[in-house]
Amino acid sequence: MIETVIRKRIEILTDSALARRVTEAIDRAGITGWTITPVTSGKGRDGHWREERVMGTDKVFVLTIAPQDKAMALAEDLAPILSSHGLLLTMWDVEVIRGERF
Amino acid sequence: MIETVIRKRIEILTDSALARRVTEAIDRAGITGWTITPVTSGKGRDGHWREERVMGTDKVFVLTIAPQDKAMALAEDLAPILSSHGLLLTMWDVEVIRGERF
Amino acid sequence: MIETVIRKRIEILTDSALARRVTEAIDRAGITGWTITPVTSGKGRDGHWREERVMGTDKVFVLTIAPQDKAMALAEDLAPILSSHGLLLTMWDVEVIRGERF
Amino acid sequence: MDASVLQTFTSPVVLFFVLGLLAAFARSDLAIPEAIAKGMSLYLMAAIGLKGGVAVAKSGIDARVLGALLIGILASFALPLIANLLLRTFGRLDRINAGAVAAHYGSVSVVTYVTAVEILTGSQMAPQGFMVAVLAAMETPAILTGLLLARGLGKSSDGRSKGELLHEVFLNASVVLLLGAFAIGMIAGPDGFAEVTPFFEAGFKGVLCLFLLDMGLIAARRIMDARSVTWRLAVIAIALPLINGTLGTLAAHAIGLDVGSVAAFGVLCASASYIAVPAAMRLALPEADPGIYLTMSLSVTFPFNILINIGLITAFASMLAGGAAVP
Amino acid sequence: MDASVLQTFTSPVVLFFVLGLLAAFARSDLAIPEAIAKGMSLYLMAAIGLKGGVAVAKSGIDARVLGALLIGILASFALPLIANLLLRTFGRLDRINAGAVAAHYGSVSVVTYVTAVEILTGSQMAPQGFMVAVLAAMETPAILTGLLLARGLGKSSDGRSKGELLHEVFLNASVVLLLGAFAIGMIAGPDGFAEVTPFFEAGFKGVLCLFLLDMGLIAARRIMDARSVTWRLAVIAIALPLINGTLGTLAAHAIGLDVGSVAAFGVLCASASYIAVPAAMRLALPEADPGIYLTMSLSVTFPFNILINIGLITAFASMLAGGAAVP
Amino acid sequence: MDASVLQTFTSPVVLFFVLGLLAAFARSDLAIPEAIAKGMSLYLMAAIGLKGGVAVAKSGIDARVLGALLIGILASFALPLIANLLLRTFGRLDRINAGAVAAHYGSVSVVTYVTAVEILTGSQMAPQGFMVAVLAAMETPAILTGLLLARGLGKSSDGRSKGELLHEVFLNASVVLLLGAFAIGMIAGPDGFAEVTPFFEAGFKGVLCLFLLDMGLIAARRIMDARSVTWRLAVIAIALPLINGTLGTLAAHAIGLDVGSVAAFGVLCASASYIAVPAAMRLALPEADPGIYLTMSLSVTFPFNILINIGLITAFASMLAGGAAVP
Ligand SMILES: Nc1ncnc2c1ncn2[C@@H]1O[C@H](COP(=O)(O)O)[C@@H](O)[C@H]1O
Ligand SMILES: Nc1ncnc2c1ncn2[C@@H]1O[C@H](COP(=O)(O)O)[C@@H](O)[C@H]1O
Ligand SMILES: Nc1ncnc2c1ncn2[C@@H]1O[C@H](COP(=O)(O)O)[C@@H](O)[C@H]1O
Ligand code: NA
Ligand code: NA
Ligand code: NA
Repeated sequence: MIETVIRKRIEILTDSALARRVTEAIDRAGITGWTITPVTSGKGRDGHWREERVMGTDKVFVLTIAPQDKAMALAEDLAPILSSHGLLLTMWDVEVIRGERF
Repeated sequence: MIETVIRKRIEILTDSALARRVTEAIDRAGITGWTITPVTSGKGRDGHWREERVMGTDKVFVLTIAPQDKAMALAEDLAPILSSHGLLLTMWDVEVIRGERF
Repeated sequence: MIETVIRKRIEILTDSALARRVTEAIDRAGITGWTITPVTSGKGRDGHWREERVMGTDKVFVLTIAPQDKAMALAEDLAPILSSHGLLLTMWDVEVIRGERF
Repeated sequence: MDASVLQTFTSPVVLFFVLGLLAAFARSDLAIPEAIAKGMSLYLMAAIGLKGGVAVAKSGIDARVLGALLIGILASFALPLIANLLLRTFGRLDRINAGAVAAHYGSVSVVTYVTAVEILTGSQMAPQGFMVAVLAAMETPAILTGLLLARGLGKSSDGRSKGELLHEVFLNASVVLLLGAFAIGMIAGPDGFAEVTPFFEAGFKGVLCLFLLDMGLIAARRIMDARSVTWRLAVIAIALPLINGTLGTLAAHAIGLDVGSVAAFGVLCASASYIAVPAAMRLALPEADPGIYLTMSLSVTFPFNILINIGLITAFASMLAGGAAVP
Repeated sequence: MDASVLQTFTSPVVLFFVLGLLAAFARSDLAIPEAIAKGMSLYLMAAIGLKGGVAVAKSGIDARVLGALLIGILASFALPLIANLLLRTFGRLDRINAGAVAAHYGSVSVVTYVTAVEILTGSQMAPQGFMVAVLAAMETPAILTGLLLARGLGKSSDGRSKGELLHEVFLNASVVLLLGAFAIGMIAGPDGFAEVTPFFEAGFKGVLCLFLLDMGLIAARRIMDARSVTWRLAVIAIALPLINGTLGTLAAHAIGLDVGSVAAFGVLCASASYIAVPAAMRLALPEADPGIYLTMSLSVTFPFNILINIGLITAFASMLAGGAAVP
Repeated sequence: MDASVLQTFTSPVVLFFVLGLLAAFARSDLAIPEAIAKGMSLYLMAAIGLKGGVAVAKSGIDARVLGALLIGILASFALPLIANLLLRTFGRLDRINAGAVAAHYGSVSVVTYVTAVEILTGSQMAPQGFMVAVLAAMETPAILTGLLLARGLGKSSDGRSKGELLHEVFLNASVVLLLGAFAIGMIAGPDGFAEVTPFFEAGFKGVLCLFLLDMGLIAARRIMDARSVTWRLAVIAIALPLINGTLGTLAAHAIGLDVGSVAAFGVLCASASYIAVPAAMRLALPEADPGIYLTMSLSVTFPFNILINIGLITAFASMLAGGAAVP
């Protein structure tokens, strides 16, 4: 029977222009890594947008797996700019194998 | 200490041709927004498919964050066409910051 | 009121060159299907990488929905190669509609 | 007939298609990124639209043009009826799937048409420019017939009105781009077109090569994964292009078109859509199985048309025109 | 004046832009994959950079070139002040958003410039090659003025130093590619450029057609979803290109440039950035609303410039040059 | 020698590579979308395959061709042995990583070859068309040697048979496309190729410019993030192209090839794969560290070959041919 441990999975939707701000915060929180996945389009209070990479207003998901405490540190770190920078942050518990890596 | 609230995260895998059907249902349920992410390929009972954007049979993920009641309303709304339209719907609880937005 | 059942959602980050190894394992575990989504870039212990499809070192997410037992069988099957092949596996419980399909 | 067929097999365009088929059957991982494939398909449609519009700007619109448009629209409405009959009887398909497949065979394949034009031009039988307008006109009527066959006059399954659906169908990307570029070609005329010739004309054949390479890969991969297509359906996917091609060639000959346009019209009737119609079917008949209609049109009919039927139709059109088979 | 305007409307380049607008307004699903759009934009910038560099390699650098660079940089620094005034008073915008919008109108739009060059060349008034260097020089100064207007001399909201920000702004992709290709054109010279002419010159106009098709689609779709743009802001988005275009044309005429370069400089001043500046604003002023600045620059000013203002500015420049309106 | 080196540095192709390096080192955000990069790489392989096939259709296959193929295959099998020795001793690498790196240096880099051909052609020393077949033949044998060195004759770590693996390796995209296009070129011949010349020939050099821009960006970014490459490995990544290039040039001269083909063969031996082999290593040796083999081949050897070694090898081949250094 393999062993799994519980970690937080955090996903942050951000303008791609601001992705480096987010990944720097992840590095600051001492988390081991992150992964960026593409986003096609979306709708929020600002109305609908589409793939707008040409205009630099496209978005990406930054996701990271971290232990509870570091995840909280990251959320605290990002909280002040969530609204001003239009970030969307969700997190939940996941099971991971090889938990010592995160 | 920042405060988080619990919301449902719903992800719906759909043919891109049908994505507008899904986002209209999200709007009807009174949910504030949605995000579409790309899908590369997959396998289900119909056999394997690949990136087939040329043929209009490619798929996307539509994801939305909503309070429990609206999430359920959305699921009820989509339930009748899930099978006929070949949609795949999963949902789970997530923590969000700035919960008043959803 | 629609009925939902609980299933495991498993997401595996893998080099795209190795994706077939993973999907074959999913098929072996008797799971009904899987979906592949693209990944843009990431950082782990190996340093930062970017879209490197030209060089065959790009990555993808393979995700699959399965009942608890099959999910565990899959995790057992993949465990020995997780480290050697640099895979990252997370899983969590989700609610699905039309649960008989999974 | 042999000459046309041979002509086909030394054309780089067709050879790249064959390369795609072989690579996929050998399970090579060769693949064209989807954004590139989509971009090439937009390029091809813009280019043939422009060229057709410029040609019509030169030649003007006359009774022959209107006649060709008319039989094109009629064919697109009517051909699904033949397909439906075969599919319901010999093919043993249910009503929904038969209607969906039938719509594909009434509509047309842009790439089949373009390949035929390249081959015809190589044999000094270039079709008239207005045939591009005929191509565009034939894309959508078949969708209506297919829907009527599948569902009668009722509402669609998810309660959307027919009006909304038709809007989506008639403004689909390929119709808009083809007709838009056609109009631009007519407005800009030969002079305006001259400025963009290096891009839209000189590059055309090369892009078509790479696009057909991709089509070969997709067609072969799809048939290897196919589950829903029975041998009966495969037979129909070969019979329909033969039947429709013959009928189309005869009709175009009857209204007095030149030999190249006759062959081109035959190819249009013989071809089956695999872009506009599948997308429309996902919207309008989501219960129909794409495994059936895509595999039939893309993996059986399309290769059959490219590799064999274009040659046959060309030879038949030449014969009707009283000539011997092409040199 | 009418002639220039007509000239505009039979150019395939502009017609494809109109097709994009119409298709989006009719809610067609026509779309260009984003990777293709990005690729075309890189191609266009590399091509105009190269061409400009080769032209300067031939003509050399003289006082006229330096003069043009100087007024370009000055204009980019100063024009946001006019915009800011209008936006804060008549436009009723707050300080942050006014500064962000103002930066767009001081900077330039590469595609507007390129379209103007095509139209001017079609009227035998091709601007000088060094204008590409002016274009590149005008991209970024406006960003500084906009930031100062929005935020004064303080730190940015997320505590990053201005230095870091400037690094990101000045090394943005389009500046680097434009100036890099310009330098390559100067080093390789006419001989080196000859080898790559078929790709970078022959294909240019065709690529521009497809790129403007995409811009039309995006501009129209954005305005249909727009919420934040009031009628006051829409008026400003038309007034600014008229004002800035007039000022720019006069300034360039005053320093004695040829008529084509005068018109090109007028168009540069009239144009509003929708690539480099929005990206910089997301970094530097994330609180500003992209719904305002993108819709104004992309969906109002850009089409106004392409369809009308390039013609007006050309006619004005011809008038200043003492000639009658262009034939 | 200086002349060849200078020739290198005024070629737009090389200048775009340098631009990419500089932009990445300056931390600009310039980037080519991956779909475009992939599309360009497919285009380049199809184009050189076609050109080579057409050339062989003209010249026929003779003993010289077979000789070149033979030494190519031998070199690809044997060169990893030299690399492995250096890596295990001076480089201090473990067995798995040494084998993986060695495979890269036995195999070849398509883009290095193509760049060399452009530079050689510019100096009136175009290599023979059949060298494309040699290129394709050299891609995979080195993978076998590398695997044997890393793992001996045993099974792969995840229990897959060698047969399955070889299938994946030998049908990898670049081999299939190169050889397929080569065959199409041979079948279609000069006449068939003429139709697609504007696309595959005229655009070639321009596409190569943009592709090398991307390679420069990727190579420089990778080296800035690199952690696993020691100074010892960096030295080896410079020494190997010098050693292999010298051996290859001598061997090709010995079998009596013309000076252009001798230099081209030298470059093939000097070059290290960064497409086919890395993908094969992820499958076959997933435990090996891509941070080592990609950084060595892509960020050290590739730029060294493009900027310096092609010039050196050309001069050496000219010297062997008894001529003075190229004019
Ligand atoms: N903590 C993490 N959270 C999310 N993704 C990660 C994390 N660690 C590693 N990754 C991803 O896994 C890849 C390989 O990581 P590694 O094996 O540590 O080099 C990275 O490139 C990231 O995309
Ligand atoms: N409830 C939601 N669920 C999922 N995504 C959302 C939601 N609300 C907003 N978004 C995403 O966040 C982006 C910005 O939202 P907003 O800040 O409300 O304009 C949108 O374009 C969507 O992609
Ligand atoms: N168990 C599963 N896990 C993840 N994705 C699935 C699963 N089953 C089906 N899918 C996805 O849903 C699509 C349609 O499935 P189906 O309706 O079974 O043909 C497939 O192509 C997959 O992308
Ligand atoms: Na048809
Ligand atoms: Na301006
Ligand atoms: Na080598």
